[in-house]
Amino acid sequence: MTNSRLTYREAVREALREALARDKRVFLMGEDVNRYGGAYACSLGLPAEFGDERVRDAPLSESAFVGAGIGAALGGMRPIVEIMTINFSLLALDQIVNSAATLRHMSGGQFSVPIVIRMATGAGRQLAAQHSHSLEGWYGHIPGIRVLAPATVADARRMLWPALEDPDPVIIMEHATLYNDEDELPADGDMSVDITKAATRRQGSDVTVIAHSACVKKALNAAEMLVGEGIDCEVIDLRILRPLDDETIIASVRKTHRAVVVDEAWRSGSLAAEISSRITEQAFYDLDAPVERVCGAEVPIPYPKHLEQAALPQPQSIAAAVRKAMRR
Amino acid sequence: MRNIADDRVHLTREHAVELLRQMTRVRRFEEKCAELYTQEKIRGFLHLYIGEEANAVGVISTLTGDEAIVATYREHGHALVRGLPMNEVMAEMFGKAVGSSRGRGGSMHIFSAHHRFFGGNAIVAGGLPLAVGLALADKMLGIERATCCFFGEGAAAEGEFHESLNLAALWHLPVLFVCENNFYAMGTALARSQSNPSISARAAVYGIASEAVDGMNVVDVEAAARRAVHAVRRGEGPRFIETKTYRFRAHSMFDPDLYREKAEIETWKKRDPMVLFADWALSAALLNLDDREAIEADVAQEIEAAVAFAEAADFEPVEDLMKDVVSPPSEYIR
Amino acid sequence: MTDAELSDLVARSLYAVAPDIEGEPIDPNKSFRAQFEIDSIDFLNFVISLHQATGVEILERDYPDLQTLSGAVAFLRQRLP
Amino acid sequence: MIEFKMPSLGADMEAATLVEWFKQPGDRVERGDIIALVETQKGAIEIEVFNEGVIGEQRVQPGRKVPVGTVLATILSPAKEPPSRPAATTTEAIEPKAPERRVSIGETPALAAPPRLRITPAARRRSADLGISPERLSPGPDGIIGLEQVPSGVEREPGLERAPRSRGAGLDLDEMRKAIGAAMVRSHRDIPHYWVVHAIDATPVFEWLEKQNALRPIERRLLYVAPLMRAVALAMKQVPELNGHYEEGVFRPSPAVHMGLATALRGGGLIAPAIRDADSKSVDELMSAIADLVPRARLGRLRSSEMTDGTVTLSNLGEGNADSVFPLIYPPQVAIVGCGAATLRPWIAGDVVAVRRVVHVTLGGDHRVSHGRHAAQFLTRLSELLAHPEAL
Repeated sequence: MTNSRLTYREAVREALREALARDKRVFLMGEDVNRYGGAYACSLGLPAEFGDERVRDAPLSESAFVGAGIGAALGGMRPIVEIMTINFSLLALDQIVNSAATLRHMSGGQFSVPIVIRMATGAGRQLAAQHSHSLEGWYGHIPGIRVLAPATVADARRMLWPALEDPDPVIIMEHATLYNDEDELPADGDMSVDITKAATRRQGSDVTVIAHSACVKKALNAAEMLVGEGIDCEVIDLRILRPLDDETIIASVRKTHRAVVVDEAWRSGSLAAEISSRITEQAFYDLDAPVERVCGAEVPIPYPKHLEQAALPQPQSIAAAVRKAMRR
Repeated sequence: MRNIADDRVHLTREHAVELLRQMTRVRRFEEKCAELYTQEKIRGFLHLYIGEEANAVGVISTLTGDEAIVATYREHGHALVRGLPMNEVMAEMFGKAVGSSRGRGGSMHIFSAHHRFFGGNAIVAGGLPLAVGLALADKMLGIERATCCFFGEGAAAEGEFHESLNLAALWHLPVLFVCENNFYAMGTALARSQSNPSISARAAVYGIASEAVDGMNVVDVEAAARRAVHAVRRGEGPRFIETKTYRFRAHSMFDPDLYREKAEIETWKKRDPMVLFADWALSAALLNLDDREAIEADVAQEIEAAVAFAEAADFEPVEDLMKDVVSPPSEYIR
Repeated sequence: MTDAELSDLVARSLYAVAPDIEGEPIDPNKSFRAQFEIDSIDFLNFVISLHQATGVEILERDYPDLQTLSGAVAFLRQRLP
Repeated sequence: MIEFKMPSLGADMEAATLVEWFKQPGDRVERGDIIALVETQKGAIEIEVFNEGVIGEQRVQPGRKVPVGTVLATILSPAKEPPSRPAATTTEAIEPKAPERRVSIGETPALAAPPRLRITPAARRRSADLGISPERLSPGPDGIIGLEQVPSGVEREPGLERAPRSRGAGLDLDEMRKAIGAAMVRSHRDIPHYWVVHAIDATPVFEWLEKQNALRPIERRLLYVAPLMRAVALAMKQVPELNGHYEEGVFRPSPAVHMGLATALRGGGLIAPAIRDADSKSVDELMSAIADLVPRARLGRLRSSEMTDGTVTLSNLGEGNADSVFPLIYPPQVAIVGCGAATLRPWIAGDVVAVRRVVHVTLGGDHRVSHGRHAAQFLTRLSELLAHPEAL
């Protein structure tokens, strides 16, 4: 048994391949998933293996093909719908919020919608204000769906199958800057992952840094920067944006007494706001400093690199927030 | 001044030079952009219009300067033809503060209030409802002019396309819809995404007079646009033009173009709109070879100056990051 | 430390635990209890205050020596190096 | 909109003078915030709010005496009602009429909140666990008390109080005596008292204290009143008929023992602020609470809840020479424990006469609620508890 080195992109592709191979009901549908190979090349090569029916190009009709995915799930299929970017998912928001998330409840539990919707999210590639946003917090607001945010190659590889096993809609957020990340995975090791638990990526005793998606790496970088200053950060990768794993977060804060929440999205009404609020609700008397937040600047993402980077959380700004929490 | 009420194309020597000059500006500008992209001067997505120049040039030559244009993320050509200074467009590609959108938008989001150029929309079909609204405003304010909306055939799959056409027809609004059908919505061929490959037929079902033309022939495009825009201005409601065209380049810079046959691309390149028009105009003695050389020399100079201008310009300081999210209080409408 | 300084220190310690008498003159030979109704709680706080200001260890059996201003000054003079 | 009224801080309080506002129009207030200082017959008391919101209008200005129930200020719910502009001060003193007014939509400038101890929740909890009053901790260089500023090994650190804030008004001793007089008149008139006295050998307590204090650093030394209060609280738990409030013909026993401690004020006067949950506090915690409460009582810096929460009162004359005391119950309570001085007396121990430190403990009870048997139960239990102070 040897380890294989693969990129996040390849990990997503392998996960798709596994799903398509394991279950005949699974099919992939979305814009440019077939001939083009996927906007982020995640499905490159899959049409040759599984055919045009199961790797299905859809017209630029987000509302219709996401809705059709929901219908197909109701009808007994296990669709994986790819939306090119989270900004485009707004065109399908009606189907996701008003249908996928509500059908189970408003039918009194008669129907479930076992659909998986994948989309690329996030900034960092100078794609300006209509291709760069982090709206996953909005999805995290909606009851009736599960929202996953794989931050590592391993999670990108492992989260799809349990997502398909979930009888309810699951949205997988893939940060567009992660696709080229590389890591080693056991070639045929354990592929299971618990899609209800956050992951502690670094143990520490002084402050809990809570991040997700592309910000996990930045948080880990910040943690390394702070070692020299004698600050020992614990870094939690949320992984699941809905429902949030309060237990892991609160247990860590109880230990460290300090929390910094990192979120690429805008601060107001953000996931970071929710997490901060839960910490104060559940661990107020354990806190030795106000909960700090490092969020995206409240501006549509600008095109020039220096402004875009200035608008996003960075290891330096995370480190600064940690120092503040430490009252240094 | 051309008579804007005249449906015919008056191909004077002057006008022919102008058509070729505009197509050349767009073509050479974008070729330069591709180069600058590889040098990392331009970043983000860069969607080139090369091959499709006849559409913007043909249509926009029929519009008055105050008639609004709504375009897509493949809009450098439309901006230049509309009259946005090349310096500012190039500076925008660089993300510089003197760019037409202060550098905030980049390639996909070129805007100019002065030129009534409403961008620069990177959400497919996102511009159609805006154009309908601009036309609605004109109608309600009693201003007799057209609003011109460019989009690709990929947009015809979106709900917003259908909803907008219906609204424009229902309310009899002065919109000229121009569908630049280059046969590929990113990597998806028309036949793989449309049950009925005729886009203009869709407009017809909403009761909008529509016409399909050869988008590689600038004279045909201009003639069709002239007829349509005059009808719109006369208050006959919206019109729809489908131009059949082709992009010679891939969808964006980072596109291996796996979905098109090389032979297909070569076949279309034989119908290069610049070559087609120049050859025809030369043979009709509307132009001579010197004209063509002079145009190329002028354009090269303009581009060189634009690159120098963009290079020399400053980036906006980081302290200004939060600018222009909402209006400053002094601009509040009272 | 001179006796005047010690006297000042004792007075300040007393005022600190009973700010409502701050500034009132202290009869050096009359017990604090008799003068100011200093009770056991005030007195304990006063002793703690003296200890913290001077570092001098004070045992319970020393308490009787500290009941008056002059007694406290004498006690400190003896214990301070 | 909520009307914040002059609270009734005791059955005997009829009116009070507003001394100082701590919150201004536009300030946010939360349940439990101290909003103002009022001068009652019993001294200056900080009064707290029980709603959250934003201070709208202050209807009473400092210096004015108003009856209980007078609207002092309005509190607006934070989101819905922006505060109106402060209205002019009413001039009617005792019976202010709420002026007719419309709530106008406007904004009041946010005024700076009064200074408050800047301490983190974790530090506050740890200091409470250790029995350290946060006021005694020195903040870090940023002015904040965090976990780092709380000593981890020491259990209690009594010491110098921080310099108290100026009271804003002197104790009105005459008013206070009048109030005590009124309460005692009512107590004497309305409560059918009975008293039961029991002599208790407190020698073990003093011996235990001596040993304890010899081992303890000066800051952690105990006073006799601490184990005494602990024993009284535990004994009270055994006899619910003695612990609670009697109001409007109904007795409501209290599940917890909130122990009023009769505290003599310099220059005369008596006040009995309560230590909450005295039955669940250790001797050390009680010592810490007493050391905190008594100086504050003398400064008139009490929370209103401390004036009203007591369910039973302890009156300890331990420092004087009186043999015993027959105290009057503080209404609406139903019992009071009076302890005479602990003095050396001949004592029959087995079949020999020994010299012991003896205290006469009196239980005064309300006959409407309890009778002699209850008192005897209590005193017997108390005696047992004081025999084994190490077990307290």
